[in-house]
Amino acid sequence: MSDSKSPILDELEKGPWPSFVTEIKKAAEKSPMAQGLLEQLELSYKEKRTHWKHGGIVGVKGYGGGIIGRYSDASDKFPEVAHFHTVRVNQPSGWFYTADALRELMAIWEKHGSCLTNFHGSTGDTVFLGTKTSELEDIFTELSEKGWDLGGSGSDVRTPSCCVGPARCEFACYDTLSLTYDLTMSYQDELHRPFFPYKWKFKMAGCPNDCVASIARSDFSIIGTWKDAIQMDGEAVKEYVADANFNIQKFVVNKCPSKCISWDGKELEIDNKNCVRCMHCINVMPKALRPGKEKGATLLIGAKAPIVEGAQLASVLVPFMEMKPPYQELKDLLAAIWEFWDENGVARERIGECIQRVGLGNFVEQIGLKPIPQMVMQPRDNPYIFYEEYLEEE
Amino acid sequence: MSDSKSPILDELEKGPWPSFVTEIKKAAEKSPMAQGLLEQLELSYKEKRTHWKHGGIVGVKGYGGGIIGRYSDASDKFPEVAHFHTVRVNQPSGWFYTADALRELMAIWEKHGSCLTNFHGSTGDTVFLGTKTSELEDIFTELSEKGWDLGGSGSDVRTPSCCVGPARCEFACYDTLSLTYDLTMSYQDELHRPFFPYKWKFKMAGCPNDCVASIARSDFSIIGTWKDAIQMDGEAVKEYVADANFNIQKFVVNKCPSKCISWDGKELEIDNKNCVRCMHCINVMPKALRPGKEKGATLLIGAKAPIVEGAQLASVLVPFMEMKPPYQELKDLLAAIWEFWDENGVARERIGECIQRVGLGNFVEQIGLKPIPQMVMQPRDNPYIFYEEYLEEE
Amino acid sequence: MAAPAVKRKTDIGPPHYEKFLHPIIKENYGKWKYHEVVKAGVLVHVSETGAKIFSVRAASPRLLSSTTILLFCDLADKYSGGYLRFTSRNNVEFMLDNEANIDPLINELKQNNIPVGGTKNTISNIVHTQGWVHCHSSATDASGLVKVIMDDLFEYFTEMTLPHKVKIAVACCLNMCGAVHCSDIAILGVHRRPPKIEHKNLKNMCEIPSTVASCPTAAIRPTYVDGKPSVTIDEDRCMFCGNCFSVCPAMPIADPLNDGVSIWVGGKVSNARTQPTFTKLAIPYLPNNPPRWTEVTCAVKKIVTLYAQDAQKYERVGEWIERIGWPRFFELTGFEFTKEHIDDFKHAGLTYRRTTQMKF
Amino acid sequence: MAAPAVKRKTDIGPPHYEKFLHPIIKENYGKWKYHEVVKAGVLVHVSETGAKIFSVRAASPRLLSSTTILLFCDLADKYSGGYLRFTSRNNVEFMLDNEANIDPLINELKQNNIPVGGTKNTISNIVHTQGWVHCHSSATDASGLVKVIMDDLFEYFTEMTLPHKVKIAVACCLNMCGAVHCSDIAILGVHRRPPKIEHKNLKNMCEIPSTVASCPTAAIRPTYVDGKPSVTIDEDRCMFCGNCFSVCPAMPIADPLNDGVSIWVGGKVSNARTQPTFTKLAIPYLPNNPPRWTEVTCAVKKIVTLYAQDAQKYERVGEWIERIGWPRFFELTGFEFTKEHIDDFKHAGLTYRRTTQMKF
Ligand code: SRM
Ligand code: SRM
Ligand code: SRM
Ligand code: SRM
Ligand code: SF4
Ligand code: SF4
Ligand code: SF4
Ligand code: SF4
Ligand code: SF4
Ligand code: SF4
Ligand code: SF4
Ligand code: SF4
Repeated sequence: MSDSKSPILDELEKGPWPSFVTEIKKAAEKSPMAQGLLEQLELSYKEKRTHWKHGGIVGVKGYGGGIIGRYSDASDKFPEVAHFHTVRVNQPSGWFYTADALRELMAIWEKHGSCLTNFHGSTGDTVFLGTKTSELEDIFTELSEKGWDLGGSGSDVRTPSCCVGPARCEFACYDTLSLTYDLTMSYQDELHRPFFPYKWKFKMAGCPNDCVASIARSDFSIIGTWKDAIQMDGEAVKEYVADANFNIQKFVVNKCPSKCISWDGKELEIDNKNCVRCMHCINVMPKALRPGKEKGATLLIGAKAPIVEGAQLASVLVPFMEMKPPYQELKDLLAAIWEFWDENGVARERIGECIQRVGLGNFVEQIGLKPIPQMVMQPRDNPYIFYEEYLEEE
Repeated sequence: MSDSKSPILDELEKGPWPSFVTEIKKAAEKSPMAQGLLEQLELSYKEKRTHWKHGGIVGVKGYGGGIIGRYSDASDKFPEVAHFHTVRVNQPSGWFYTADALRELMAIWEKHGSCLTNFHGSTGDTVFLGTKTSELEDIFTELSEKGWDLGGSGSDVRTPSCCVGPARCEFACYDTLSLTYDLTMSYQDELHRPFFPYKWKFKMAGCPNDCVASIARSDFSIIGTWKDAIQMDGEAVKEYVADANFNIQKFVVNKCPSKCISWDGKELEIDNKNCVRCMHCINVMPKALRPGKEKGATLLIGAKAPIVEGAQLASVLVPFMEMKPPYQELKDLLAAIWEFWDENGVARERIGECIQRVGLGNFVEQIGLKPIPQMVMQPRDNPYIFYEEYLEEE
Repeated sequence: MAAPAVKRKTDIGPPHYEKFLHPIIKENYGKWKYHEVVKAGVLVHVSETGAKIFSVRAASPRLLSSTTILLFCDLADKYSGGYLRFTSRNNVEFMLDNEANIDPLINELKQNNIPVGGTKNTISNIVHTQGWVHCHSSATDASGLVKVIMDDLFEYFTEMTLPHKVKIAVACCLNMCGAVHCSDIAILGVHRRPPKIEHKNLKNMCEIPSTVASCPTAAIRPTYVDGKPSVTIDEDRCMFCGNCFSVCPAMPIADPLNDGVSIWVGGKVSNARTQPTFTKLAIPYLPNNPPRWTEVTCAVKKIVTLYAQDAQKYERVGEWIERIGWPRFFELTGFEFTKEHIDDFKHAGLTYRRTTQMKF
Repeated sequence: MAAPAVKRKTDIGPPHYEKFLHPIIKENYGKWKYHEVVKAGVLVHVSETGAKIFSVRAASPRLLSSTTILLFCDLADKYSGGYLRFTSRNNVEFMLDNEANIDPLINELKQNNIPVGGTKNTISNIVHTQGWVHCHSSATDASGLVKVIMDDLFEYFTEMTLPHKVKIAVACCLNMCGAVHCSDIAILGVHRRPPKIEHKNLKNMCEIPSTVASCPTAAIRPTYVDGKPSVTIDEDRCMFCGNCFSVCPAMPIADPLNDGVSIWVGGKVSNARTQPTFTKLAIPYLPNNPPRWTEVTCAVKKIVTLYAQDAQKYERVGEWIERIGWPRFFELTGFEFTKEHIDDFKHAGLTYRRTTQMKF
C-alpha cells in the first residue's frame, strides 16, 4: 500500500459495493488519462476540494452542445488531464443495447478517450468521461459512422429519456420509447444547436409511478395515465387474499388516497369516478389489477432543480392527451410553448420560472389553452386579482 | 312608498331576517344623525358608491386611539352626518352584559350620538356608530364615570377578545375571560397610546375549535389545549352508539385526522400519544369525551388579513404553556417580542410580516426561544441555508 | 382660559366580566360537563354539580338601534334574570335557568321579528363589516349583502338540516375586516380599476415615500405633475387592492361602474379534523346590484344547496370540495373557471397541480 | 488549405431502440400482463401470450471502465442473447428468456464482485453526480459517498426486507444534477462561505450584469476595485449557493475547511398514494471526511434503521415521517433541530405550523 499512488482512494476499494476506484484503475491500465484522473482525485481527497476549472467553450463542428469542456487546475502535476472533456452520446430509448453495439462504442472510446464512462448521466446520456480537445472531431466522426449522435448540453433541448415502458412493463399507458425516439428525431436541430433561453428537458414515464423521475426533473414531463375503469381480474384478487401474509384492507384499501376502493370480505370494489389514478392498488396487486383501456398521458411542465428561484415539481398542463404517432397535437402544443418562451423567456430562466413570473393563467392563455381547474390544486386564496375586463363611462 | 326618503333601502325591510334598515329607521326616530345616515346610504345604494371620506385624526384627550374619524363627502346634502365618528368601547370579556349596564351605555349614546351601534365590531369592541367631534369628550367622561373605557385603534394593542370559555363551555382548557381581562388591564397604556409599528391583536380561544377565529385574525392567538389523555366516559359512549342515527365509525373514527381512534364494536380506544388534539371526536360526543386534565394553551403568532404581503394564519410559537394568573411567563414572552418588534418592525408591517421578513428562525432566536420542530409543519426543502458557523484558517 | 386641572379618569379598562355573569354561570364557572342542543337556537349546558343553564340564541343585524338594545334588556329582565351576552358572530344570547321560559322568550322574540337559531349544523349569522354605512374604503355594502343572503338562506338558520356548520362572512374591501379569508363562504367587495390620482392634493395630503411603499406589486412610482411632486401608477401592475388609498386619501379607488363583489369558498378556522385554511376563489366578479344583489344570492344559494345535498355529515364546505375535487365543484356549480382563478401572487406556484393524481 | 467540402453526417440521432430489443421483448412489446419478483434482483414479466422474460438486475458504480462494459457484453452474449439495458438508477439489467440461466449469471456476476438486487422493497442504486471526479462546482465527491453508503447499506440492496423502496440520491452541489430534491434520503454537498472574488480576472472572464443577476438573494452588487469594474458580495445575504460561480468563473466558492454535506429526507417522485414531494432538511451540515465519511454513513444508517423498524408496509420514508410527525422524527433520530431547519426562503411562511394540531 505504501507505494500506491492513491492510498486514500484505495480505502474505497474495500467493502461489498462495486468500487469506482477499481474502475478508474481498470481504465488506467488502458489509458494514461485515467491514471491522471486517479492521481488528481487522490489529491482532491487529500485536500477536500475539486481540482477542476470552469469549462471553456469546446465542441464539434456544427454542434453547439454535446461536449462539456473541463480543464484541470493542476495540469502541471497531472498533464494527462489538462483537458478532460466529456462527450454526451445520445443513448437509445429505454437504455437498451446489444453487446455488439456497446463493443463498437467502447472501441471508439478506448481509442480516443480515458476509457471511463458513465452509464448513464443523470439526464440520460451515455457519457464518455474525459478526453482531449484534439480527439473530439474523430470521436464524433466515428460515432456517426456507427450510427450514433451527440446529446444535448447548454441552452437546448436536452437528450430526452424514458422509462422502460411497454418494452417490459405492463403498466405502460403509452409507448414511451416510440415517443422519445420520435421527439429526439423531430428536434435534432433544437437538440444540437442551443438557441433557447435555457435548457429544456423532456422525460417520458409510462405511468404515474414515474420511473424516470420526470415530474421532478424535466421541463416537459409526459406521464401515462388512463381515463376509464381499472381493469380487474376477480380470480386473481382472490389469489392475493388467500395469501396469509397479504392484508388487503391494510395494504390496499387503507392506503388508497381517494378512499375509493373497498373490500367487503368478498369483493373488491373500485369507485372509478373517484379514483385519482395513483397506481398504488395496481402496484400492490399487479396480477389482479391493471390500468384502464382508454390510455394516454398527462402533460406537465416546469420541473427543475433549485437554482435560482427554488426547486419546482412539474405542474399539469394537459390532464389527458392520446399519445399516438405522429404525436401532432403534442408537437403543435410544443411549438406554441416554444414560441411563447422565445418571446417571454429571460436568459438562464427555465420555463417553470418563466411561467411563475408571467403567471400560469397568462401563459395558458397565450399558448392557446383554456384555463381549467385541473391545472391547479386549488383556486387562488388571495384577492389580488388582475381584472382585465371593465366598463367605461359612455 | 313614493314619499319615502329611502325607496331603495325600503326593499331591505322585506324578508325574514332582521333588517338593519329598520334599525336605522328606529334610531332615526330618536336621532337626526341616523336620519342623515339613512338618506346618505340611500344615495350610496342609488349610485353604488360610498359617500364617506378618509377619516382625519380625531380623539379624546390623552388617548391616541378608540375613535375612528369619519366625514361625509356629501355634507351639503346631509349635514347631520358631516361628522360621523365611531367610538370603540372596550367590551367586557366574553361579551357578557346585564340589562342595567346596557341601559347605562344606551343612555349615554342616545344623548350624544346617532343611537346606532354595532354589537359588536369585528375586533370585539362595543361600537357606537356615528357622532360629532364636539360630543367625544362628553361621551368619554360619561363612559368612564360608569366604569367603561375606550378600545384600541391605530398602531396599538387592539381590544383583546375571547370566546365564552369556562363561563359556559365545557371544552375550555384555560380561563379565556380572566386572561383577556388581565391582558387588557396590564396593557392599558399600549392599548390607548399607539406606539407600535402597526396594530397588535390578541384573541383567546378556550380550545382548538377557536370560536373567536383567533388563528385567522390575531397577531397573538392563545388557544387552549391539553397534554394528557382525552377523558372518556365509557357508559356515555354506549349511549351514543345505541342511537340508531349515530354511526360512530363514520362520524368519529373515519374522520379522526391522525387515525388514532378506533371502535371495535364494543370499546372506543384512543391512542392518545398520536392524537393531535383536533377536538373532532369530543365535539361529536361531548357527553362521552372531554379534553384531558393537564390543560394549558398553544401560543401562536402572526395572523392577519391580506394587506400587504397576503393573508396569514397564525403559526405556533409555544406548543404548550400553562395559563395561570398572573400569566408571568406569557408576559415575559410578550415583552421580548415587543422589544424585538420595536427594533425590527417597519411602519405598517404586522408582526407576522416582520417575522417572514427576518425569518422565523432569527425571530425565535432573538426573543430567546429554542427552535423546535413543533414550530413548523416541515423542515425547509430548499438548500438556501444561511450557515452562521464556519472555521477559519489558523 | 386654563381651567384648574381636574384629575381625569383614564385607563380604567372595561368593567370586570364577573359583574355580568348570571349566578348559575358564576357558580358553575369552569365546571361545565357537557352540553346538548335542545332545539335549533337553544343549548343546554350541564354542570358537574348537575346545574343547568339554557341559552337561547337570537339573530341580530349587528347594526342595532338603541331601541332594539333596550328591547333586549327588557327581554333579559323578563326571562333571563337581566343577563345576556353576544356571540362572536354577533348573535344575542339569553341565558335562562328556567327551562319554562324558553318558549315564551322565543315567542316574544318572534313577535319582534327576531328569529331564533344558528346553533349546530346551521348557517349562523354572517360576520361582516361597515360598507357604505360607515367606511370610505368600501367597494360594496356589507349590511345589505348580509340581509339579502340571510333572507335567502333563512331556513338554514332556523333549522339544523345541513351536514355541518356553514360560516359565512362579508367584507366590503380587500382589507377584509372580518373572517373573509377563512370562511366556508365569503363575499368580498372588489374594485376593478386603479385609483384615480388627485395630483393637486396629493403632496398636501400624503407622504410620497409611504404611498409608494404601500403598493404590494410596486405599481406606484414617484413623479412630478405640473411641477408638483406626485405619484404615477403602472396600470398593468395594479390589482386594485386599495392599499394606496388607505395610506393616501388623494388616491380614491371607488368606481361605481366597476366595483362589485367576488365569491370565495372552502376556508375554515377550527382545528377540527382538518387544519385551518384560507377561502378560495369561486367567482371573481359579480356586479353590485343593490338593493338585493340577486346574482350574489343565487350563487351563494347554489353553493349551499349543493353542499347540503352532497356533503357528508361533519364535513365543512372546504372538506367537501377537497373530497370531490375542485374540478367537480366547478362542474356541479356551473361556475366558470377562468384565468382569474389561477393564483399569480407570491406563492402562486405552490397552488399548481404538481401531481398526476386526478379524477376523470 | 481548404479541403473539398465533405458531406458530414450530422443530426442522425441515436440508433432506433428496436434494434436493441430482445426478440421476446419485441414480440411482446406492449403486451405484458403482469410481473412477479422471483427473488431479490430478479423479475419475471409475463405476457398476454404467455411468454416470459426474466430480468436480472445488477449493481454498478455508474462510473465504469470500458473493461467492465465489455465484461457486461460478454455476460450478455453468454446468458441473455446479447441483450442488456441500464435502468434509470444506473443498474444494469440482463433480460433472459431461459430461467435456467438466472443462477449461473448471478454467480458469474458475483465472481466479478457485482451484486444482484435492487428490486422491490430494497435500497437500489444511488442516483448521483460528478463531484471531484469531473466537476468544478463540487463541494464534495459523489462517487465516494455512494460507495461508502452502499457498502454500509449493502444488505438492503440484496435483501427485500424494508417496508418499501428507499430511493437515495447524492449531489455534489446545489445545482442538484439528479434527484436530490425529491428522494427518500438525499446527501447534498454544501458550501458555507461566500465566493472569493478574483477582482483582477473578473472583468475579463465575466459579464457583470449577468453575474449580479445570478444571485437569488441579490447579495451581489457591481463595484470598482482598483479602478476596475468588479462586483462585491454582501456576505450577510449570501447563502452559498454557488450560482454566481456557475455564471462567473472568477468567483470560486470551494473552501476545503468549510465545505461538507447536508442530509435530507422524505421526498418522493411517484404519484402512488401521496403526491410527489420535496426532500426536507434533516442535518444541515456534516464535515467532508473522506475517504469514508463516517458521520454521513452513520446518519444515513440511523434513518434507514428507524424506518425499517417503525414504518408500515408500503410507506415511503416521507409518508412514515408525516405519520409520526417531524417532532418525533427528530426525537427518534436524535438529530438536533436548529434554526437552519426553519425555512427562510421565498415560501418560508407556508412551512410554519399554522394549526394547533400537535402531538404531545
Ligand atoms: C453530467 C451531469 C451529472 C451526472 O453526473 O450525471 C451533470 C453535470 C453538470 N450539470 Fe447538471 N448534470 C446532469 C444532469 C442534471 C440534472 C438531472 C436531469 O437532467 O435529469 C439536473 C436537475 C434537473 C434540472 O435540470 O433542473 C441538473 C441540474 C443542473 C443545474 C441546475 C439547473 C437549475 O435550473 O436549477 C446546473 C447549473 C446550470 O445550469 O448552470 C447544472 C450544471 C451542470 C454542469 C454543466 C456544471 C456547470 O455549472 O457548468 C455539470 C458538468 C459536470 C461535469 O463536468 O461533468 N446542472 N443537471 C448530468 C448530465 C448527464 C447527461 O447528459 O446525462
Ligand atoms: C369597525 C371594523 C369593521 C366592523 O364593521 O366591525 C373595522 C373597520 C375598519 N378597518 Fe379593519 N375593522 C375591524 C376589524 C378588522 C379585522 C377583524 C378583527 O380584528 O378581528 C381585520 C382582520 C384581521 C387583521 O387585523 O388583519 C381588519 C383588517 C383591517 C385592515 C387590514 C390589515 C392588514 O394587515 O391586512 C385595515 C387596513 C389598515 O389597517 O390600514 C383595516 C382598516 C380599517 C378601517 C380603519 C379603514 C381604514 O383604512 O382606515 C375601517 C374603519 C371603518 C369605519 O369607518 O368604521 N382593517 N379589521 C372592525 C373593528 C371594530 C372593533 O374594534 O371591534
Ligand atoms: C357562542 C360561540 C362562542 C362565543 O364566545 O360567542 C360558540 C359556541 C360554541 N361552539 Fe363554536 N361558537 C362560536 C363561534 C365559533 C367560531 C367562530 C366563528 O363562527 O366565526 C368557530 C370557528 C369557525 C370556523 O371553523 O371557521 C367555531 C367552531 C366551533 C366548532 C368546530 C366546527 C368544526 O367542526 O369545524 C365546534 C364543534 C362543533 O360544532 O362540533 C364548536 C362548538 C361550539 C359549542 C358546542 C361549544 C360548547 O360546548 O359550548 C358552542 C355551541 C355551538 C353551537 O352554536 O352549535 N364551535 N365556533 C360562537 C357562536 C357564534 C354564533 O353566534 O353562531
Ligand atoms: C427499471 C426501472 C425503470 C427503468 O426504465 O429503468 C423501474 C422498473 C419498475 N418499477 Fe419503478 N423502476 C425504476 C425506477 C423508478 C423510479 C425512479 C428512481 O428510482 O429514480 C421511481 C420513482 C421514485 C420515487 O417515487 O421517488 C419508481 C417508482 C416505482 C413505483 C412507486 C413506488 C411507490 O410506491 O412510491 C413502483 C410501484 C411499486 O414499487 O410498488 C414501481 C414499479 C416498478 C416495476 C414493478 C414496474 C413493472 O411492472 O415492471 C418495475 C420493477 C420495479 C422494481 O425494481 O421493483 N416503480 N421506479 C427503474 C429501476 C431503477 C433501479 O435500478 O432501481
Ligand atoms: S413509469 Fe410506469 S410504465 Fe414506466 S417503468 Fe415505471 S411502472 Fe412501468
Ligand atoms: S389507483 Fe390509487 S386512487 Fe385509484 S383505486 Fe387504486 S389506490 Fe385508489
Ligand atoms: S373555543 Fe372551545 S372553549 Fe371556547 S367556546 Fe369554542 S368550544 Fe368552547
Ligand atoms: S381529538 Fe381529533 S385527533 Fe384526537 S382522537 Fe379525537 S378526532 Fe382523533
Ligand atoms: S372591509 Fe374595507 S370597507 Fe369594509 S370596513 Fe373594513 S376597511 Fe372598511
Ligand atoms: S390599488 Fe393596490 S395595486 Fe393598485 S396602485 Fe394602489 S396599492 Fe398598488
Ligand atoms: S451537482 Fe454540482 S458539482 Fe455535482 S455535477 Fe452537478 S453541477 Fe457539478
Ligand atoms: S453564492 Fe449564491 S447567494 Fe452567495 S453571492 Fe453567489 S449567487 Fe449570491
